[in-house]
Amino acid sequence: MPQTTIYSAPPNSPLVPIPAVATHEVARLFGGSAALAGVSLSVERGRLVTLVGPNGAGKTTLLRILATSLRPTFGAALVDGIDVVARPELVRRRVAFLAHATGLYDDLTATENLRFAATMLGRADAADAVPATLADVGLAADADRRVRGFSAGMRRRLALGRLLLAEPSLVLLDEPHAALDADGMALVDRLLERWREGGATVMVASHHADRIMDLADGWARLDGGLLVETGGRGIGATAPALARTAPATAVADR
Amino acid sequence: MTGARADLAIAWAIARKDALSELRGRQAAGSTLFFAALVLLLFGFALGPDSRKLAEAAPGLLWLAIVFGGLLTVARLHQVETDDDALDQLARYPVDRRAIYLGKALAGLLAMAVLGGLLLPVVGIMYSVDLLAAGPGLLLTLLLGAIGFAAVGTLYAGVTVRMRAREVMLPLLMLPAIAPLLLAAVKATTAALAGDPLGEFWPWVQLLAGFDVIMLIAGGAGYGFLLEE
Amino acid sequence: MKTRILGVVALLAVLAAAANALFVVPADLNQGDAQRIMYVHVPSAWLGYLSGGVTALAGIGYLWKRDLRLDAIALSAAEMGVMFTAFAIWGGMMWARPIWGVFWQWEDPRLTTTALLLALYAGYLLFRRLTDDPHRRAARAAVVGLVAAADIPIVHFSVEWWRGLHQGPTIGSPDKLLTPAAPSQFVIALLAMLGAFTLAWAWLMIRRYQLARIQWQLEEHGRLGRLSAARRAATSTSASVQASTEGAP
Amino acid sequence: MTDVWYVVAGWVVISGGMALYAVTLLRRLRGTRERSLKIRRGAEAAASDEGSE
Repeated sequence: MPQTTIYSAPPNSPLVPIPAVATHEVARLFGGSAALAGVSLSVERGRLVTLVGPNGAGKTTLLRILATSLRPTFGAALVDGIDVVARPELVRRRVAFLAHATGLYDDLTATENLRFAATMLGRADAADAVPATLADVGLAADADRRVRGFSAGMRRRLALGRLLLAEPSLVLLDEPHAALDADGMALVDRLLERWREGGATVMVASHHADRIMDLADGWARLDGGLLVETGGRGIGATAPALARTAPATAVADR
Repeated sequence: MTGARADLAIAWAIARKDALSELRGRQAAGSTLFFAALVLLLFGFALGPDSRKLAEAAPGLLWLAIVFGGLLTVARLHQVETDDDALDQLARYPVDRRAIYLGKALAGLLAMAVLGGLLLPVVGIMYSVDLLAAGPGLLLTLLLGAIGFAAVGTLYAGVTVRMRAREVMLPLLMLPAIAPLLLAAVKATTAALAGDPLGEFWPWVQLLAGFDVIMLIAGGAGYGFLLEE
Repeated sequence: MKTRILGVVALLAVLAAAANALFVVPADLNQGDAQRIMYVHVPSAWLGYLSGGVTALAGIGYLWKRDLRLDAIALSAAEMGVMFTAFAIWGGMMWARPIWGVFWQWEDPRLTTTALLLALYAGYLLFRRLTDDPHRRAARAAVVGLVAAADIPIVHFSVEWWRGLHQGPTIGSPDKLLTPAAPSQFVIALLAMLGAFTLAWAWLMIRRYQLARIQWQLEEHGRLGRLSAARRAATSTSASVQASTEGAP
Repeated sequence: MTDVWYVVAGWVVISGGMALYAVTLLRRLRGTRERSLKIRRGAEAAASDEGSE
């Protein structure tokens, strides 16, 4: 049923000039403050990259824009060359996003939550896929319990399971380690490996930089809503223009 | 491939999930019903003990109680989605926005139909109205009214869901918009209860159906824009 | 400048048409002087409905083109709509009292429809005030305006039927009661008022739109200012790749 | 004869209301334009300062 063809050409192929993620001066304001103040970066296909930086650096905002959950106030963002504002429906087929909030329904059981997600993702094989996924994320024993009684870590595991039901070419993870125990963190690492082997591009925003760094190809540091530093392979800044933001000329018409 | 069938399956999945949540979180649904019944009781006090007058006013009171209860119902159905930012997640699924709207509206319709169905006997008993005589016509009116209310309510609940002061804004936007629905439903109910002596029942039912169709189209076209942030 | 000319013309037109309607045209044989309210009531009602239509169309246009200028048109028209429907209701009440003996006649479909139109567009304006982000506000307002516009014909139908499907109207509608002493003069005076009010409406629309646009530019200026402030704050505190290129053209 | 007073009330409120709205609108427009122009002059001044440095 999924209409997507997963594009998994080797990351270094010269035939793949379109980056998995490209943003141009993308910015988002919330009321009086700029959560993201203009970031231009590009991520190569098939790479696993991390976004690091303190709280309020703009990591979550950037991921939410790429996931089509937030419109940028200024600038543009492309996923696989597709504009997230102009054609969000095409972007959604390619992206899987683990948000900070788990987006689960409290009064449904773990199985019901995943089966709902499977239907929404167009999986015809939900009956087999859901129990397998629950086992994958270590929730097989809690399959028929309502999510209301779950701990924060269990909710996160379930949200990770929902992510596994999708077949994305770009995976966006916002603090995947939050609320997880050592076992859960190891699960995240396993999943990261799995996506990488499947050829998907992965962007992870994380405080646990040390934990991710060994796995990641490259990294970018955000601070105060700006891209301040990139390193490693697969991710880079694309526009240095920072001094260009002159105030808008206010026009008085007749 | 089978786009329409897939969309219907999605809409059904959304409605089913909402219905399950409603059934399991019974307190909220139950208090809405209690509230609507209370409204009916207070109307009785407001209009005085004259039972003939009450029986005459019964269709109008029934529909006002449905409207008040329905306002709470459609707001609650969207509240389920905001508890854990599920609406955000719902909007990210690669599905047609119209299917999401249809699903939420279907859930609203189910809840409204149950509310109306349970209020009917209350009205029958409290205002001594003979419901059985008017059976099928009454049920048809109830169904069409519930569809229209769910169509508008789902859209406006989506408009106000992440807003400041949404408790005020939802009724404020919605009550004028459903005025024709209220009018037609009350008229059809009155006609059905009286055995339709003037042949007025069908025109009003047609008007209700027209309202339902127009609002479903407007809702399907508009709902997708509400999921943006 | 052109707008100023339009304003002067509109003002003169309203004054001339008003003088004609109040002092030149003879009173109605049936209704007497009370009928003169029609000269302001009818144009107000027309402009109320016109504004509603413009709000809905501009909203749909916004959803299609994503151009905030269309949203500014929708906002301006909605404000006009609230004002003119309020005028229409006031005029209707002032007419109904001497003729029907009551301020409010529930059975008159026009009065009731107009009241609902007022409620719908007042809600629309209130709703806009409570949302900040310009595009989110524009999109949601457009949906509200669309539903309101879809509602109006149904409201009109339902209230029309409400009077009774099979009896004729118990109380005549305004035009049936009219028996002008000088029919052609009456029609010309009404058309003149309609034209003059429409000119005034157009002028108000343009001015309101200009205000909305300048306000939007100020908002946008504030947004860009906050953005630059955030950039300055971030670059001054951290030695960065991008900071080293600051000053590049 | 009291009819006339209803006519007067109708006309005065409608034409007066329209005039009041127009005047308020023009005043708001002038105020907003001045704010906008001030910002523009400020920006131009800042730009020419930078140029002279």
